[in-house]
Amino acid sequence: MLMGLYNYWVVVVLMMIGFYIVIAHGNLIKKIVGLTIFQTSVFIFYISMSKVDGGTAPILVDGVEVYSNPLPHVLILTAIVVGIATTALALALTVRIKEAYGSIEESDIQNQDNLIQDAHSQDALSKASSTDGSASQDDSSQVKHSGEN
Amino acid sequence: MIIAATIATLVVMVLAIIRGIVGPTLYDRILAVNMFGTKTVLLVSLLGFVMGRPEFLDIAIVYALINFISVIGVLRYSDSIETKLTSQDSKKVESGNKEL
Amino acid sequence: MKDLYAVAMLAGIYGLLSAAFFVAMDAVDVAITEASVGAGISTLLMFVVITMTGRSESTVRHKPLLALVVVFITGGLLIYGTLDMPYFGATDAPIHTHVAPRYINDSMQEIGVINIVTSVLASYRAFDTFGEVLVIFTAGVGVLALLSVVRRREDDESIDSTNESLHEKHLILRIVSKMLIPFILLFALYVQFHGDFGPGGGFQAGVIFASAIFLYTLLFGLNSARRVINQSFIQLIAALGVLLYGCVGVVSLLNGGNFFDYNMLASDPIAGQHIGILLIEWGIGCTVASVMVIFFFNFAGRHEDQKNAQSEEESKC
Amino acid sequence: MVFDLNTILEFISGIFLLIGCFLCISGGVGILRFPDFFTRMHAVGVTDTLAAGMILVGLMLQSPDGMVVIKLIMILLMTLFINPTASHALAKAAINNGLQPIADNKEKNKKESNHQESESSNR
Repeated sequence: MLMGLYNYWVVVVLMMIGFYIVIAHGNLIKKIVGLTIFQTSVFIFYISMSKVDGGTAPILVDGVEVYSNPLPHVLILTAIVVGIATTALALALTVRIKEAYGSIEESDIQNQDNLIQDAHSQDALSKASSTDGSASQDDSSQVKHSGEN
Repeated sequence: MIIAATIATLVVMVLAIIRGIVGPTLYDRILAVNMFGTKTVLLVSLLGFVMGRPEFLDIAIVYALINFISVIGVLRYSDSIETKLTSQDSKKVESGNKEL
Repeated sequence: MKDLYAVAMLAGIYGLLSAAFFVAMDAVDVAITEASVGAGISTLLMFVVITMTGRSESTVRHKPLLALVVVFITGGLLIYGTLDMPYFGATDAPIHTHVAPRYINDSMQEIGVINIVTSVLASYRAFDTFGEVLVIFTAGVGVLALLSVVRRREDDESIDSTNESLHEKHLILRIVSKMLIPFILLFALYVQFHGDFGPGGGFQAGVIFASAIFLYTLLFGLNSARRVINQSFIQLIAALGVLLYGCVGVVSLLNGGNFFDYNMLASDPIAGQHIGILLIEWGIGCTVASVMVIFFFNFAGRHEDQKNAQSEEESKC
Repeated sequence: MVFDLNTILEFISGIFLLIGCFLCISGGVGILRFPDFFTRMHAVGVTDTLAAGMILVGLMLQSPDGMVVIKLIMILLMTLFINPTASHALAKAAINNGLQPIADNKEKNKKESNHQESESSNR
């Protein structure tokens, strides 16, 4: 009877949605949202594992014997608050990236980085050629490669 | 009857989500989120009764409060963005050109 | 969806939905945390950031087909992995046979707290929770390092005037909020102290307390909020919360027990546990509340600074 | 025929819940089908206050002990305070935005400001 596993499938689907957003979208805010979805899918995974048939919330009352497992609740409770803290940190980084690059699209940032690196390697190249007049084309291309790496 | 009410609330939540996805303007979406929040308050109280442990209504109170705060916050920041967005966008393009 | 505002709103709906799901799964403590965090604070922070970074996304996606293939392969493998998992709600799953029965059966004798989640959180796994609180504190420090701005001009009359106009404009909003803010603060304290008997505790109370301050800040402007709650005071409180938590552990160490062994805090083990849990919840509450306030103040402060810089540029032009 | 108190209470609360359900669903259909923002807000207003109130009162009549009733009353009061305030602020923000229309939804805002009169007469 495979239907008893549907909770894990929901988790997997959510997780993959988050994963797809993280790897396929270039916008940093969207990446953070994708991470949040991924995170929540893990929360749901833990919480759904802790559910017991016929059990109630793990707060003791008279006359109830079956409780859900409290341990995953504890882990997820702290994880949620830690999750918002890390999300806030990621958002702060996004703000700084926006201020530094003027964009939060990954491709733009990559382009600007490449431009800066090209400029640096050009500088290095011109320096090398000015100090050492006999620098060959191979050397300069090596310099450029090392700059890119 | 409580179960029927729960199902009705769930149906309305689905409708609100559809409006939130379709919603042409930002305000439609805020409205949908607001309504969704209220329906969640109802759903949480109903679920407490359905599951036989109705003493956990604190969650519903937290929902009601937090929902209000988030709606106000969203309104506040959307207020400030609408007027400045156009000027900022042109400026953004300029500054991007300068940096490049 | 290109409009990032819509994305943020839908993320808020998602948070509400997952919290409702947690209620259905009997995890009331988790639900109350997710309700206060996922629906309120994360949506709000995301909105502030989107206001700063621009609201539209460029449509370019890199290699969506490759990403889709990777996602499907990973998802398929994960689903294949779930075939060996215990069924949903099964009582004999491995997770329910290890330490959970001890928590459920013995915690009443050992800790004396009705809410098992609280006793596990603050007593059995106190060291773990200490680590989490430190992570939150570190995140607060990180946001401070990244976003805190040197306040050059203390008398920002221009900001004040715009905020005045905002809350003059929303008269009803202001009055209702004024009525609600004390209630929210009181409710946060209730959640803090009620953690032993029902859903609640330091994490939730801290977040709710912080949301009351958010509401004040939203309505009356950042500067008046800063006048009410000094930023350096908040930073002090954040550090003091962690310190209080650590001190409880050290005191129990000095009294001859293990680190976070509350039985040593009083002559009676149960009373010692109660004192320990109370103090630790206070530490958690202080740290979480002040770190959340630090987050919001810094994001909003950055936002207002950018706005000011822009208006200055415009006036120069 | 003899009714004891519990049966009567259950019956009354059932009626309340039924009305609440009906209003809920109708408001839900309203938010989906109504043509523009302000009319939708009207539909949401119905579900947020009246339907929520009905369902909460229905639950109150079924609740087992006093603390639950007090909490439900608190939720009810809060719903009655918060939701009209939120919709008021929302409508005000939308109107303000409509008075200074931004580039992409200028047309829509004009339409909305026309509908706003009909909405205010509904109140």
